[in-house]
Amino acid sequence: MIRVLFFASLREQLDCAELQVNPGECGTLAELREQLSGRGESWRRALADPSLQAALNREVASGEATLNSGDEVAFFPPVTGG
Amino acid sequence: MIRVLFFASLREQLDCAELQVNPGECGTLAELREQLSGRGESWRRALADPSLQAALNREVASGEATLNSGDEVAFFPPVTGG
Amino acid sequence: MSVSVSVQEQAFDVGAEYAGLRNGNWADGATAMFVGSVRDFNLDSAVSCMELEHYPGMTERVLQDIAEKAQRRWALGRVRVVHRVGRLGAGDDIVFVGTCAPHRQAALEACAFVMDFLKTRAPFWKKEKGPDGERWVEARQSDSDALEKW
Amino acid sequence: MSVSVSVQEQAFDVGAEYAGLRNGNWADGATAMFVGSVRDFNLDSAVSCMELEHYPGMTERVLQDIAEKAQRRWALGRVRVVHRVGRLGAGDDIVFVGTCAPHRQAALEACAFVMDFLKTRAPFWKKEKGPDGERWVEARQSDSDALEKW
Repeated sequence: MIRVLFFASLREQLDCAELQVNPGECGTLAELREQLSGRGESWRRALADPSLQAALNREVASGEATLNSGDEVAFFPPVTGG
Repeated sequence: MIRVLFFASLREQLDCAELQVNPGECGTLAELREQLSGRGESWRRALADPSLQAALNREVASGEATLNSGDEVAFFPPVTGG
Repeated sequence: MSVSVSVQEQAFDVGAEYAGLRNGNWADGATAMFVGSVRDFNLDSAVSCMELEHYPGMTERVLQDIAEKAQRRWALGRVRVVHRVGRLGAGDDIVFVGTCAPHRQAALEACAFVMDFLKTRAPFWKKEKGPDGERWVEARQSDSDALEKW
Repeated sequence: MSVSVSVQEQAFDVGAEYAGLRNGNWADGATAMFVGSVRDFNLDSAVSCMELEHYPGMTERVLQDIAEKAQRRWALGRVRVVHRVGRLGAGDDIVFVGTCAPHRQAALEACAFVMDFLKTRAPFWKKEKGPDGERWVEARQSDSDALEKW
């Protein structure tokens, strides 16, 4: 399975902090994002935000990154710490 | 009278921290410096150093600055604090 | 050369952090520090408190990477980064960055560098709470622009 | 906007200086600090202690002027400068510069600015003492060059 995390305003919009997906259902980060967009209107709208960032195994990753079982994926808005 | 101060390595070279001069004997800072150079070989040598800086009444001043009774003049090497 | 990173709920003590950077460190004559604190207003609306969320595990790694990048770029001794998470009140300290080096320019530039990358790369998110309700702080273009000088 | 300058023999406490910059100051979210310390070697010869001479009266005025110049150039809140004089040992702190501002770039740049001018304008002179005897520290061209960026 692949663990998928959502943070901050994105987490609130989706009302979801974490879910598991089957790696067979998505080959790349972009495909996972598209698949998640199909979960409903709030998902489609939230994940369409071009400023969203993604991380694969805790490193920033682009849409082409390939996913494997055991991976940890995260989606989040631009960071605002410091 | 004009109070003249010397600091750091210059003070040691001259073996003099402070002296008083008569304002009648010097019109400008450059003239005072020349007059002081006449006090002996160590004075001539030390005051010939082009890196020496001068202050008039606690502000950096150039050779053309005019001196008056009650003024405080200082000569010192380049600063090395911090 | 050492890097130390902490992500923590509890407050940090600037005097103690400074002592940690200096303790037994006689080779570095220069220490630069930056502390970011919660302001009592932001973009004209009063802020009474703030909630800081982060991505545990990724945050520490990113901060470590930024500090190591600074160490490769400048001749640095110790680098220390502390960032708080959880609930913070107006005036509370959020972040501490300290850098030691033999020379002041290296220490000061590295400190600014770490802050600039932390602001745009480290996965922290601020939610401000005030009399007008709560809202997520928006990322600022000026923070992304600040990276251009590096 | 306030400037505070001290020239003193006694050691300063970085934690206390930081507290002074922050106390009741909720408008400035950014504090930058620099501390310069005596290194245990300088230009390859061991330094066991140092004597710091200054020009009483002029020193305080110059430091005040530098801090005020920084305040005119950046949007700063408080500025604090502390410089020690007299006898210092290896590892001892010499100088503290702290700047507060609403934004980090202003605080960090102003801190660097104050240090660069302090190094080349404030009438302090260091004499190092080590096993090889004593000698006056020579001014460095790199310190004068550092002013060019301002």
